[in-house]
Amino acid sequence: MTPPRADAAEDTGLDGVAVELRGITKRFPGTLANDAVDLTVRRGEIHALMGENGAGKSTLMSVLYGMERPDAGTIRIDGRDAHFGSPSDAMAAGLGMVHQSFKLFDSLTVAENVVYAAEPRRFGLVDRAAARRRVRELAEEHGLVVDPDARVGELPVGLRQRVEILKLLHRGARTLILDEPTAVLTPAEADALFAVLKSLAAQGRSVVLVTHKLREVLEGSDHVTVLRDGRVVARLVTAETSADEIAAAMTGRAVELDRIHAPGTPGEVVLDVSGLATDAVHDVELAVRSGEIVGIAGVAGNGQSELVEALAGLRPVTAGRVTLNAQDITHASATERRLKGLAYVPEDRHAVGTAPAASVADNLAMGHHRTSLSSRGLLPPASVREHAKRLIERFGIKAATPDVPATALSGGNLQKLLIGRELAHDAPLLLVEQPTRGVDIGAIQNIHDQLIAYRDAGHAVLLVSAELSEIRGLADRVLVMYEGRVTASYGKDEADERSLGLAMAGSAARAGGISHTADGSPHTNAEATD
Amino acid sequence: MNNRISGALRSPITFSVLAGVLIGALFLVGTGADPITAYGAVLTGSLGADGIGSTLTTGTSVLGMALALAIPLRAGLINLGGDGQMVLGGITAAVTGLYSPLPAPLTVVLALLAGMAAGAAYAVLAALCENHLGVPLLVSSLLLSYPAVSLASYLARYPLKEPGSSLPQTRALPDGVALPAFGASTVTFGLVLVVLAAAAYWFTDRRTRIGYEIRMTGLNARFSAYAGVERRGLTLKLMSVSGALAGLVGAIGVLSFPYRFVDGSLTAPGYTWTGLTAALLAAAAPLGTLIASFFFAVLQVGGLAMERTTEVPRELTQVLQAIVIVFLAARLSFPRRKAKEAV
Amino acid sequence: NAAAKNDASSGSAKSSGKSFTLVTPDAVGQNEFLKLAVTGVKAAAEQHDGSQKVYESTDTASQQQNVQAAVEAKPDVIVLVGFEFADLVAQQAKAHPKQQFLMIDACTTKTYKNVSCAVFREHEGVYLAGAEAGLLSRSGKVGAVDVLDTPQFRRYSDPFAAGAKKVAAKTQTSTRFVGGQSPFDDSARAKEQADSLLSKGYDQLMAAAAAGNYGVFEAAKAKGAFAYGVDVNQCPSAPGTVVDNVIKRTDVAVEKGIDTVLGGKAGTTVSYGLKEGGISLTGLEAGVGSSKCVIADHKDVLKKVEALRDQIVAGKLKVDDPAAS
Amino acid sequence: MFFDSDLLMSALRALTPILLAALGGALCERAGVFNIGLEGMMLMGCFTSVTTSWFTGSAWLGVLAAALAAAAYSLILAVGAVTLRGDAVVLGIAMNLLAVGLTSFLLRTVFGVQGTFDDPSLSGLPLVGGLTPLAYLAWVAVGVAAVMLSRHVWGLRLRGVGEAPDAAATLGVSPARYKYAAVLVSGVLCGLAGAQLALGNVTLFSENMTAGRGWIAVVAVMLGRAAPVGVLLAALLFGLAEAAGFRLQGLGLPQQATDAAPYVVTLGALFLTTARRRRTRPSSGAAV
Ligand SMILES: Nc1ncnc2c1ncn2[C@@H]1O[C@H](COP(=O)(O)OP(=O)(O)OP(=O)(O)O)[C@@H](O)[C@H]1O
Ligand SMILES: Nc1ncnc2c1ncn2[C@@H]1O[C@H](COP(=O)(O)OP(=O)(O)OP(=O)(O)O)[C@@H](O)[C@H]1O
Ligand SMILES: [Mg+2]
Ligand SMILES: [Mg+2]
Repeated sequence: MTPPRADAAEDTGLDGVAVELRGITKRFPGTLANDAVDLTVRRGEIHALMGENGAGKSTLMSVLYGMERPDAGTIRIDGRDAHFGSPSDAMAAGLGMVHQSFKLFDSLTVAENVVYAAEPRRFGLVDRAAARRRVRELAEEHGLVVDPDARVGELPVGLRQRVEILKLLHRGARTLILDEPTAVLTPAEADALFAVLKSLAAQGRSVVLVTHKLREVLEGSDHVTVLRDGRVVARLVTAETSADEIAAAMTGRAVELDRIHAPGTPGEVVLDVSGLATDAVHDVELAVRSGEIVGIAGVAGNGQSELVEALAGLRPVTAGRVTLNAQDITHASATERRLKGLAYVPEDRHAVGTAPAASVADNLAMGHHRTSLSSRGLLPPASVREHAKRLIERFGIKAATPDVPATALSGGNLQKLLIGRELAHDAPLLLVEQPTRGVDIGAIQNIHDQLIAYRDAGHAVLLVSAELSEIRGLADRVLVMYEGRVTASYGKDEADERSLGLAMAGSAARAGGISHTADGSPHTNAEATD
Repeated sequence: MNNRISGALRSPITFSVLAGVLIGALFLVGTGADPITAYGAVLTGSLGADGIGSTLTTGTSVLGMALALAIPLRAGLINLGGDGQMVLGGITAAVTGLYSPLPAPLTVVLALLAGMAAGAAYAVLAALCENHLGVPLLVSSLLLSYPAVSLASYLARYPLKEPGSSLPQTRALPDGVALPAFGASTVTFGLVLVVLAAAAYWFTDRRTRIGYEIRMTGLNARFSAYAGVERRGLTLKLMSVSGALAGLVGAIGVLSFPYRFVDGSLTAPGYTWTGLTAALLAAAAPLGTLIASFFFAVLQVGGLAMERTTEVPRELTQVLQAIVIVFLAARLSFPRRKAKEAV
Repeated sequence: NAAAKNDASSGSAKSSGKSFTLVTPDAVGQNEFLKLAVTGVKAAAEQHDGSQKVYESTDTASQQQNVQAAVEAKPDVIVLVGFEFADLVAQQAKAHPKQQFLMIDACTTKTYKNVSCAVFREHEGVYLAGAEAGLLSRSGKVGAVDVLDTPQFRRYSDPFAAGAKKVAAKTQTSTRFVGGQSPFDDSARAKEQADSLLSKGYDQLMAAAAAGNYGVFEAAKAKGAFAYGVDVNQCPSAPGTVVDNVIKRTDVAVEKGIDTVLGGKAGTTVSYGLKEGGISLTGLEAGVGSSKCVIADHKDVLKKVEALRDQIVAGKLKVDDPAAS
Repeated sequence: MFFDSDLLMSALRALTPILLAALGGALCERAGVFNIGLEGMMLMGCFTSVTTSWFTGSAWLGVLAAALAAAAYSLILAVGAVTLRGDAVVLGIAMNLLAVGLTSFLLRTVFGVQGTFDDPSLSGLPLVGGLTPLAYLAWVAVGVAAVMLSRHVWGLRLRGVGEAPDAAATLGVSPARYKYAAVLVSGVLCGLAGAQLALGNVTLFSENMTAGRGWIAVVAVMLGRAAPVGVLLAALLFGLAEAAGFRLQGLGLPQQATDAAPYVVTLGALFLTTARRRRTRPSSGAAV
C-alpha cells in the first residue's frame, strides 16, 4: 500500500484557500491563549506566523492539528468544514506538522520513522524493503537525501529535520506546519530547508511557518500573520513589509534589530585551552580574555557541545590542557571549576539547565547553594527565597512568586532565569550555549544586553551559537568549528556572513592562521556599526 | 487556616484513605461482619492502651526501613535491598554482642554501630555495581539481598547457633546487652534512635546544602549533574546512609527481645516492603514518610487485634493498605529516574 | 455473623467454666499439627465447661503481640504451640507468676513453676516410618524432603534414614531442603526437590515440607514412588502414594496438659512418644483398613514395625534425637 | 551424570512460569510501562485457575479464567499508570501486596481454609512429554513476540510508543491504547504463568505460592533487555541455576548456598553482559 500523493494542483488553481481558521478561541486555566484568531493560508504559499513567546502560536497550531480542541471557532480545509478530534483526523485531511521539538524515535531507523503508522505491509508485517524504497524515492524527488537505514538517534539535527519532513511527504500532506523549524539549524541548513519548502510550495503545497526569525520570514514567506497576547494584530504581505514593521507589531513598540554591539576591551587571558581533545573534539587551541566575548560558530554536531561540556567538567578530557585564571583545571570536577570561577548556561534549558518541577527559588539557587547562600553546610530556606527575589527583580523574570514551579514560566522567562542565575555568580568566565534559542525578539535584546554588560564588567565570555547574527552582534572574535576542530578565526569586523558560512561548511580557506589569531590578540580596528 | 483545612480534606491522601476504608467496609458487609465493630477493633487494638506499645514497636521498624529507603529515593534511587542490609546489620550486631569484650552498655553502642556499618557496606556494594559495573541499582540491590539473607541464615544455623535449640537462632546476647525499654513495654530506645534519624533527615532535607542537592537530583538528575553534583559520589553516600539505617533496624531488632538473631524474624514481617511503600507514597518527603509509616503500623497491629476480637481475617487490613496505596499512586505522580534509563 | 468469634466466650450460657487461650506461631490454615492443637483446646473447653480463644500469628512480631494480648486477657491457661515461644514464655512467666502457661512441642530452658510443657519424641515415629521405607524400597534408596535445614526438621529425616538402615543396612539415604523465599508454602519447589531425589532412583520419601508436602506427594505419584506424611493421616490426599504417616497427637497433649495444670500439677514437663501414645503411625492405629494408606496392604511389614515399636516402648531400642545436641 | 535429562526437565519446569511472566513484563517495558506487579498478577492467576478448575472440573477452563482474571487485575496498572498517570512502581508494589491479601482472604471465604487448598480430585494440566502444553506455549510465545515486536506493524508502533509516546501520538497512534494492550497482554501471560504454576508445576493453591518468581521475571526482563529471546535466555539461565541448585544440595552443599545460587548467577550474568556493552560502546563520558 502506498499512501496517496499530493496532487494539489489538479483540482484548484494556486489561489485556492488551503486552510481557513475563523474565530479560534482557546482558553487555558488563567490564560486566554487564542482570542478569536482568524488565519487564512492559500494554496502554494509559505505563510509565516509570528509573535513573542506565549503569544499563542503553538496553541493555534495545536488546534489546527487536532491536538487541542478550540473553545470556539471553525476550521475549514480546502473549503470543507473540519472537526479534528486527533492529529490523525488532521493528517487524513492532508495536514502535517513538524513540531518545535522533534517527534522522532531515536532507536528506530530513518525508514521506520518515516513510515511509522502508515507502513507498507506484507502479510501484516512491515515491508521493510518497500519502506526503504519509499524513503529513497521521496528523498530524490525533493532533494532530501538521508540514509534510510541510519538510526535517527545518531543523525545530526539537520538530517533529523529532513526525516520529519519526509514523514509528512510520505503521508501526502498538502499543508505543512512547521513550528520554529530553524531554531536548531545553522544558516546553511536553514537555507537548504527553505529551498525545500519553496519547491514544495511551487508544487502547490502550503506551508505554515512559526518562527522568531525575521530574516527567514522576509526572505522565505509570502504572507505574515502576527499574534500578540492571543490576538491577531497584523496581517502583512511579505513583499510590502519590513523587519521593523513586523517587530513593532509583535512587541507593540519599536525595536532595534540585529544590533552590532561595540567591541569590548580585552585584558588578561582568563581561559586558556591548548591541544584539547575529547569525544568528537580534536586539538583545540583557544583563549578568552577578560572583557571579551569569543564566539564559536559552527554547524550543530561539529563538536561545539562536546567542547563546552569538556570545559564545564561534564566530559572527560583525553588530551591537552585547560587553565582558568592560570590554574590548571584540565581534570577538575564540575564543582571545582565553578568554585574557581566558571559559570555555564547550557543549551537545553528544560532537560539540563533547570529542574522544571522544582520551584523558581530552588532553580535560582543552584550553584549559589554552594557559595553565597550556605554556610557550614546549612542552606536556610529564607536565604534561598531572598536570593530568588533579588534575581527575579534584577533580571526581570516574570514569575508570580519564587515558589511557583519553573514549568509555569514561558520559554523566554525560563531562559532569563537561567542566564540570570549564571550571571549572578559573577564568575570570571561564562560559557553560554544558544542563549536565545526559541526566545522572542524582546527577550533576545534583554539577554544580549545582559551579556554585553557582563563583558564590560570585565568578565570573559565564550559564546556558542548557531545564530550568525547573534555571533556577529556580540562576539569580539569568532572561531569556526568544523569536524571537531577550530578551522577558522575572525576579528569582529572580518566576520561577515558569507565567509563564516563558507568556513562552517568546511572550506578551510583560513585554516592557516588560526594559532596566532586564536590566542586572543585584540582586534582594535573593529568599528561599532549599530 | 480555613483554606489549609479544606485543602487537606480535598487532598488525594484523604480521598484515598476514605476510599480504602469504604471499599474495606463493603468487603466486611459482604462477609457478614459489622464494619463499625471491625474498624473499632483496629483502632482500639492499635491505639488503645493495650495496643499502642505494639504499634510503636512495629512503627520503629517500619519507620526505620521507610527512612532507609526514602533517603536514596529522594534522589531518584530505588534501593530494593533493604532486607539484605537489615539482616546483615542484625547478624553483625549479634556477633558483636556475643563476642565484644567491652562492658555491656558499650557493647550495645558498638553493636549498633557495627550493625550500621555492615548494612552500609553492603548497600555500598550495590551502589558500586551501578557506578562501575553498569548494573542498575534497582536490580543490583534486589539481587544482592538474597545472598545476604542466606548468609545470615547460615551463620545463625551453624557457627552462631544456640546449642540444643530447635529454632534456627543464635545464642542469646549476654545479660545487659540490650536496648533499654520504656517501663514494662516492648518499646525500646530504638524508637528514639529512629525518630532522631527522621528528625535529622527532615533537617537535612529542608535546611542543608546536601539535602538541596539530593532533592534537585531527584527532580532532574541531569540538572544537578550540570551544576556539579557528582552522581556517583552521591549514590555512594546515599546508599551508605540507607544501608546504615537498614542495618540499624536490624541491630535494634537483635538488641530487643528476645536479644538474639532469629533466622527469618527480621524479614518475615515485611518491614522492607511496608517501609518502601511508605516512602514511595510520601514521595520520600520526611514528614510524609513519618506519617505514612505510622499509618501502616496502625493498620498492621490493628489488623491483628481485629482478628483476635472479631472473626474478620487480618488480610482485610492488608487489602485495605493496598487499596489505599493503589488510590494514592494513581493520583500521585512524582519525578524519578525513568525505569528505562535504569536499564 | 462473622464478627462474633468464640460463641462460648461471648455467650453467657456457659461462662461458669474456665478460659483457655491458644497462641499459634503460624496461621493454622492447613497446618495439621496446629489444627490438632485447636481441636485439643476446644475439647478441653468443652470438658471443663469453659471457653477458648485462638490467636494466630504469622511472624515474630505478631507472636509477640498475641502473647502480650493473651497475658492481658488473663485466661486460666495460655497454651502455646511451637519452639518459637520459648523466649517469650520465659519472659512472660517471670513477669506474671500467677498466669499458667502450657507449652506444646517445646519448653523453656529454665523451669518455672507456672510453665508446664509437653514435648514429643517424633523421632521414634519417624524411625518406624523409616523402617517401613527400608522394607518397602525396591531401589534401596530412601530420602526425605524437609522445609529447612534446622534441627527440628532434621527430626524428620535423620531417624527416617536410621530406621531404614536398621532394617536394610545397605540403604542409601539423602535429604533435601525446600528453602527459597517462602519455604513453608512453596509446593512447587518442594516438588522439584522431591523430583531431584526421585530422578536419582529414590523411591520412598519422607515428606516434612509443611504445605509443600502436597508437592512431594504429587512428585512421588507421578513417578510411581511412595511418600510418608506427618502429623495426621495424609493418605487421602494421595491414595496409593502415601504409605503411612507419623501421627503426632497434639490434641491429646493439649487436653491432658490443661488437665494437669488445672489439677494443680503445674511446672512439669511431659514427654510424649510411642509409649505414651502421643506419637504413632497411622498403620499402627485402629482403622488402618479405611485409612487409604498403602501400608494397609503390607501386613508383613507392619508386623516387623510393630516389633520394633515394642522394643522402643520397652526401652530396649533407643532412637537418636537430632534436635538434642 | 550431573547434567542429565532430569536436570533439564527440572530447569524447564522452573523456567516456564518465569518465562511467561517475563514476556509480559518485556512487552510492557517496550511500551514504556514499568511493570513490577508481575508477582501479584501471577498469584491472581494461580488462585483463579485453581478455583475454576475445582468448580468446573476442567483445568483448561481454569487456564482461561486465570488469563482473564489476571488481565482484569492488570487493569489496575493500566488505569493507574496510563490513564491517571500514577507511578507505575508504587502501583506494582501495591498490586503485589493486594494480591497476597486478596487471595488469602478469598481462600478463606471460598474454600474455608487457610494456607493451602489441595484436593486429589482437583484436575491439573495434562503432561505432554513431561511438560504441560503451557510450557510449549511459552516457547511459541517467545517466537511470536519476537516476530511481532521486530517485524509486525503493531510491534513497530508499540516500540515507538514506548520510546516516544508523544511522537507516536502526533502520528495518530494512541500511546494509551498500546500501553493498555501491552499491560493487558502481560496480564494474560501472567495469568497463564500462574495457571502453569498452580495446575502444572503442582496441583494446588497455597498462599503466596509465587514465592518471588514474579521478581525473578522482572530481573529477567532487565537481563534480557526486554527482547523476547533475551528474556528467554535470562529465564533459562535462572531455571538452570535453580535446578542445578537442587542437585548441588545432593552433593552436600548447605541449603543456604543453593538458595542464593540463582541470584548470584544472575548477578554475574548481568555483570558480564553490561561489561560487554561497556566495552563495545565506550565512554558515553558525559556525566549527564
Ligand atoms: N497546556 C497548557 N496549559 C496551560 N497554559 C498553556 C498551555 N499551553 C500553553 N499555555 C499558555 O498559553 C499561552 C500561549 O502559549 P503558546 O505555546 O501558544 O505560545 P507560543 O506563541 O507558541 O510561544 P513560544 O514562542 O514560546 O513558542 C501561554 O501563556 C502559555 O503559558
Ligand atoms: N501544561 C502546561 N501548563 C502550563 N503552561 C504550559 C503547559 N504546557 C506548556 N505551557 C507553557 O506554554 C508556553 C509555550 O510552550 P512551548 O512548549 O511552546 O515552549 P516554549 O515557550 O516555546 O519554550 P521553548 O521554545 O524553549 O521550547 C510556555 O510558556 C510553557 O510554560
Ligand atoms: Mg511555541
Ligand atoms: Mg518556543
